Amino acid sequence: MTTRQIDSGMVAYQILNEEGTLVSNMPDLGPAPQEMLLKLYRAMQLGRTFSHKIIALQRQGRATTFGSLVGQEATAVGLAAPLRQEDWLATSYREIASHIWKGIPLPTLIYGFRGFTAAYPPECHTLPIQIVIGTQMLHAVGLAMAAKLSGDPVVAVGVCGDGATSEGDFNEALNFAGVYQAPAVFVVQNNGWAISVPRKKQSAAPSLALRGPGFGIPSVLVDGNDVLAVFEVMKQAVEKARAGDGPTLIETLTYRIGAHTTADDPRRYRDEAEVEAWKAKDPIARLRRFLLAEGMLTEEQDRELVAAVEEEINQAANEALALPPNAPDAFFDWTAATLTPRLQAQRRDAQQYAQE
Amino acid sequence: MTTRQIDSGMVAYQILNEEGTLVSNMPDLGPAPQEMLLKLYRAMQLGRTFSHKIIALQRQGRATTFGSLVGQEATAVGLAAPLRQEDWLATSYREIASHIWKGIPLPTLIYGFRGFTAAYPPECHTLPIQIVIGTQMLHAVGLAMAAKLSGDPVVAVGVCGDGATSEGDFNEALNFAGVYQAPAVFVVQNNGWAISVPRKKQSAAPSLALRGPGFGIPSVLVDGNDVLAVFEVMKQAVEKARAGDGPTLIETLTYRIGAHTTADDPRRYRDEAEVEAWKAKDPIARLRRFLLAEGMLTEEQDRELVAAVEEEINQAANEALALPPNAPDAFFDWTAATLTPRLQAQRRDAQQYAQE
Amino acid sequence: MQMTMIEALNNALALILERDQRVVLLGQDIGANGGVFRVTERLQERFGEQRVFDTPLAESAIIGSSVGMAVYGMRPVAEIQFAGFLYVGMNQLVTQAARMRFRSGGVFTCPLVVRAPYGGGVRTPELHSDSLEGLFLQTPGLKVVIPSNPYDAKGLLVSAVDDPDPVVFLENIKLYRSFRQETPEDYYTVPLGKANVVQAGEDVSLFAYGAMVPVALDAARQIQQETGATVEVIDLRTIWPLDEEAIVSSVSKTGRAVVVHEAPRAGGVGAEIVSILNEQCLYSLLKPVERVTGYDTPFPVPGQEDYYLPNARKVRDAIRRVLEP
Amino acid sequence: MQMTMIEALNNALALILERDQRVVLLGQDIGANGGVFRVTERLQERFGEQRVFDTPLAESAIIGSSVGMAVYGMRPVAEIQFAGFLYVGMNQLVTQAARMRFRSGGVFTCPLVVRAPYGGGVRTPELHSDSLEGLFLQTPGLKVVIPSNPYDAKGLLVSAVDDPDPVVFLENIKLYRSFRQETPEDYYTVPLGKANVVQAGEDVSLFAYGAMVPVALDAARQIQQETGATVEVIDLRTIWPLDEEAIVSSVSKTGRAVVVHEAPRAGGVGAEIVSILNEQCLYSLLKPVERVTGYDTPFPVPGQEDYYLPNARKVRDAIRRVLEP
Amino acid sequence: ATQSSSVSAKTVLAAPAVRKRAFELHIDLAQVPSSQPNGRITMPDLEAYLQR
Ligand SMILES: Cc1ncc(C[n+]2csc(CCOP(=O)(O)OP(=O)(O)O)c2C)c(N)n1
Ligand SMILES: Cc1ncc(C[n+]2csc(CCOP(=O)(O)OP(=O)(O)O)c2C)c(N)n1
Ligand SMILES: [Mg+2]
Ligand SMILES: [Mg+2]
Ligand SMILES: [Mg+2]
Repeated sequence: MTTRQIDSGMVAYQILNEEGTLVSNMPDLGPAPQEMLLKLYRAMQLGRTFSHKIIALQRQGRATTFGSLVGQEATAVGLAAPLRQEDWLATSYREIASHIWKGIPLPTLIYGFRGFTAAYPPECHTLPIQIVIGTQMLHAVGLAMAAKLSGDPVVAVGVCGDGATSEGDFNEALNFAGVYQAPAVFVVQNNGWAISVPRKKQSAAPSLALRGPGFGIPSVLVDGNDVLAVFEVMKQAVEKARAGDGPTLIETLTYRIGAHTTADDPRRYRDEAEVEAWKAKDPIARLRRFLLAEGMLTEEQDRELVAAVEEEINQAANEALALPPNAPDAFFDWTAATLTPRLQAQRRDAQQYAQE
Repeated sequence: MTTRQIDSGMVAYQILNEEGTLVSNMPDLGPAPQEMLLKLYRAMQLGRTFSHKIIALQRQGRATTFGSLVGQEATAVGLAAPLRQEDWLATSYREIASHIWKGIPLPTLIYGFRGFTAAYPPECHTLPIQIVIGTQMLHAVGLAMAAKLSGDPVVAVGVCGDGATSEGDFNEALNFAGVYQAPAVFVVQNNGWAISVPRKKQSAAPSLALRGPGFGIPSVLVDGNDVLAVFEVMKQAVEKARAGDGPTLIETLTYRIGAHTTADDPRRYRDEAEVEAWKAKDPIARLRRFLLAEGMLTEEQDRELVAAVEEEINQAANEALALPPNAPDAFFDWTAATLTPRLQAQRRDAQQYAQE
Repeated sequence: MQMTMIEALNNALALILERDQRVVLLGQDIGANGGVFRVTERLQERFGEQRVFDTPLAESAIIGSSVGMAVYGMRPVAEIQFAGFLYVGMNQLVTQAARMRFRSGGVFTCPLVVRAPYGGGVRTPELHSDSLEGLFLQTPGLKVVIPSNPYDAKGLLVSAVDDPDPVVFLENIKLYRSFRQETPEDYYTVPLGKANVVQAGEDVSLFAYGAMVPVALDAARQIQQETGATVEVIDLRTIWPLDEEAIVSSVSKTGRAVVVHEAPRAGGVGAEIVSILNEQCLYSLLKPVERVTGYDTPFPVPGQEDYYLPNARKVRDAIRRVLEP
Repeated sequence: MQMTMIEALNNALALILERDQRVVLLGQDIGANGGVFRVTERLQERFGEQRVFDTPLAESAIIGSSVGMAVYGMRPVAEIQFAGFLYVGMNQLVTQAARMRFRSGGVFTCPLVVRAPYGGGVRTPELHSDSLEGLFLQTPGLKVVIPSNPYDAKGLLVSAVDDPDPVVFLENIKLYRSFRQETPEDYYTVPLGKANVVQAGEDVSLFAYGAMVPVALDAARQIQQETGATVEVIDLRTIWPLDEEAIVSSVSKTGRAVVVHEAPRAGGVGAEIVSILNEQCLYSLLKPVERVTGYDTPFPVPGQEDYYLPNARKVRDAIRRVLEP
Repeated sequence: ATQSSSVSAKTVLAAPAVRKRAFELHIDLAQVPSSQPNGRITMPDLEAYLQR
């Protein structure tokens, strides 16, 4: 497969169908394909369990607002898996599974959702999750431009949701990347909804991948619940970018099974039937079926894996919950490299009231 | 012709070719086609003469910065001619010929270029020229949405340059119009340059009209130096919008023969040969040839027409130059409907210093 | 009827939609979802999708298209989901909405209301708590309104929609449901540009708005208990234009003043109030005016916001300092 | 060498490009065209299109991509063609560039310089003259620098590029070519955050920056001639953070102060200076501090700007009022 | 005001309201004893001086 311009029929590219049957060639998964398949599977399980855990913590008042990851694990994992450590990742809040793959420690991530500032290891080349919808796409472009200007074989990936495509910044990002032929890959996680706004009310375009050609950028529409298809399309786009052949736009068709965030009640605006229909396309179940059918995983091993993943998340949560909060005045240090006398005085004021 | 999706060969739609020969069917110019042709011709001459006049005034220190209209008269006139008075027009600074057609009095326009605030007759439904590139496209969308919501058979037209298509607002405007199926028509005057940045460095897209499909908006590429083609394409788009069939994006291929503005020196960045090549495609010469060949205009009549146009512009300029400046404190009145005591005091201060 | 601020705002919007056919409501998730805080709850159901509609996720387009609608003759009331995202639409707000009258020489106007929730203390993600009102002092042509209670919220919103010029209407998230107040269901207005003396006092003037009004009242109570001094608490209600008369007349009497706001200190509303006092009643001042505000840092993450925000203790201490001879 | 401010800035950029391979220049028309004011004249020719390049017409993208480049380790110097268009990129500037260090807990930084011309008196179209510096007092994380002369312009720009955090560098159009000044061709810096006492004096402190510095000096000269009073003229140079020590120490001595800026009055730099004086040397103040500023209206069209801008007469009259007993 | 009184006024620390009161009462603030560590004249200081 070469990265393909989306066709007018707009059939999403698929490798593993809803039943877990291969419908295209298996992608090149490197020297140890089976291990890689299990790694992808485990990463998806990790993402889902992480999501459940934070939502549980949130209900207990021990975590802040959190957006469910459930249903979108194939996209989040599939987009991260083909990246090298030195490749950059700039995402929104719904790609925690990508951050996990990229190496951000679980306790760091959980600490962030406790409502603290979490310092990512800089060598993971992953920007903090972005709240201002769409803005990170321009950061990805800048990172990619810098890599190209520096002659580094480094790619930058920008990830956003379907709603983000309506923002000026998303479109400006495509245009800049096209003009500079920046080694950037843009992934739109089209999960059907932007809070309560359905995809079809977000844009009159039949596909968001259609945005690419208007900026001279090749585009691909891919089944976002098929981790192999996302992996393959992403790998090709990343290799293309790394080879100096410019940016790609990828739309992944997936679905937000959960609420938008812990603050949201989707029953107000969407039909349960739609959710049920999408549950049948579950990305994890799909790969599990394949692995079981191929004999790469037994039911027994699967149970063990799920238990191990839960254990890992619980342990990470305990670790994160045991971490001390940010110092009360820490935010002063992050405002500027050096503090003016005025900010020093304000910091003393904050310290004093924090002690009382 | 139905408004056509641009094809991949991207041949601009043309009716009157560079030699002034009809290459497609003559559009429906209404009950008096010959008069309409002459009216279009005269309007283009008026635009060009207006441009020359303001640049001359600017050189004499009697006008402020001005962007040449020369070479783009077919687009500016062709886009305005199919509009009704109640249709709205939101343009940048390079569409003065459109404003003239829409009924803004010449002295009002010239007064504006003296550096004063010029009040357009409100019934002309024409917004003041826009300086912040791209922003007016969203105003056109809002006007169109309002027309639709009000059930009025009114269309709103947004016009911008090729450079403007890189701004977030341009793209957000297309998206909004698509979503609401607003009765809007977007015209991109692609004059090859955004100050010193050539079109090909503005976007990697082979055509800016390609932007449309990414927002679900049908698009047309038209020869912007062919007033008949622009008229025809525009007429269809306006009728389609008025009929409730949604927005259209039109890219007009034209060329900025003059400097960007009176403050610009294009010799720094562009080749004279390119300018010469485009002069051969001059929109006014083209229609003149046709009119002469068809016997609708004699050389004699043409000279008279040009002289009359010059006379009209000179008289308007004299009138505009004789108008009193805005009152020194007029800008206070335009800040808010009612002035607070603070603004009243500031206004007295301004008045006092203006008198000294 | 006893209403929360959410209910009062919802009631006001329903009333406005009913009274004035030119009014339309637009914004992200304001339709079926009723807005992320439910301010527009059931309004789409009741008034239809022509009057109350969801928009794509684009703040510049929400404000920019509202400018067009306002020029056409409608009265758009646009919701920006959180005030922090006003930055995304800042250009349309400041150079377009605020200047339509100006740029057209008075020919076109822009009677637009931009509503947005803001304010700290509710453990929201970044940019959800930022206070932007101070910014708008430097952007002429806009009015800025911040109510502190349900009654005012309704009356001020009605006035904002009736205003012939653009109004930024900021709603403090913490106040949304924190208490109920008797609020008439019928039409009434609270005038823009007029501050409200919430509590009269003789010894010190305390200026606040939004969620800082209850904080100010709390501090004032403590001071009175502890020192017997009486504090005049003034709810600014309209941030721009400020009610200079109310500000100056109070301090002319008390000679002492404290200003409280959540926004950063530098160049904020507090700075302008200090400047007004400097210009109009400096000779009444017995002590430096105190500013109890957010620090000059970005608004921090949930786990740190309590260390950032003004609170009754900080205000009380400031009043005490101001009350010293 | 005698240089105009344009030449000094061009010289600074060439020096910076030469010294630091991480530096890139980007912006609209800065390449072959050398920038609409020629600040980047010949730099693309000399340093190549990898170091100095034109961008598409998109301010948000210019700033947003610069954020990415800065995080990567480059030192982008982005030109916004006129400061008024910063509104278009305001979100990337305020919520992203200014907060990269903050959001990442200090892991990533954003050493970015955003240059933009601004200022009135040159008969430009709308939004070309607007002064936005006052806005940035309410947007923590940014430094704001405004030079008043070629020597400072060069030294401050070098410092801005060396700074580890984002700096907004505003260049007054009227000063661009209005005079030449001896300016070394070699490397030197003028520190950020330090005001400059342009002229010492005993009777009144006069604060200004950018094109208001010559206006202030003119007024100071008139005052001295007419009354014999000596005026201490202080060029702020860095608008944020303000050099509070310099401000306070001058007024502690003179007891009288006037602040001048082109930006609107409300919540502007003048307001913050008044507030600093209120807080730190109210007991030295003999008269209300005067603010001579743009009015609280949008910047008007060319034909009216003379009625809007501060000038030496207005400043002189303010000084006179302040000098009264 | 005479040159000397304005010079002394400048060296004295006092709130603007205190200065105004002193001005109205023709009192040279330099003569008023201060209760404050930095020598600032407060309103009570001024009143005490009047009662002397
Ligand atoms: C600029 C901006 N506007 C509004 C919001 C509020 N908001 C948070 S998430 C969201 C919907 C995002 O939808 P989408 O891009 O599809 O991402 P998803 O949540 O579906 O992953 C909105 C409107 C925001 N965070 N930023
Ligand atoms: C938002 C914004 N950025 C920059 C400018 C400065 N500027 C004025 S005209 C122009 C080029 C516009 O090019 P284009 O859109 O192609 O229109 P044209 O001048 O060719 O008609 C630029 C960059 C501006 N006016 N507004
Ligand atoms: Mg979505
Ligand atoms: Mg934008
Ligand atoms: Mg152009």
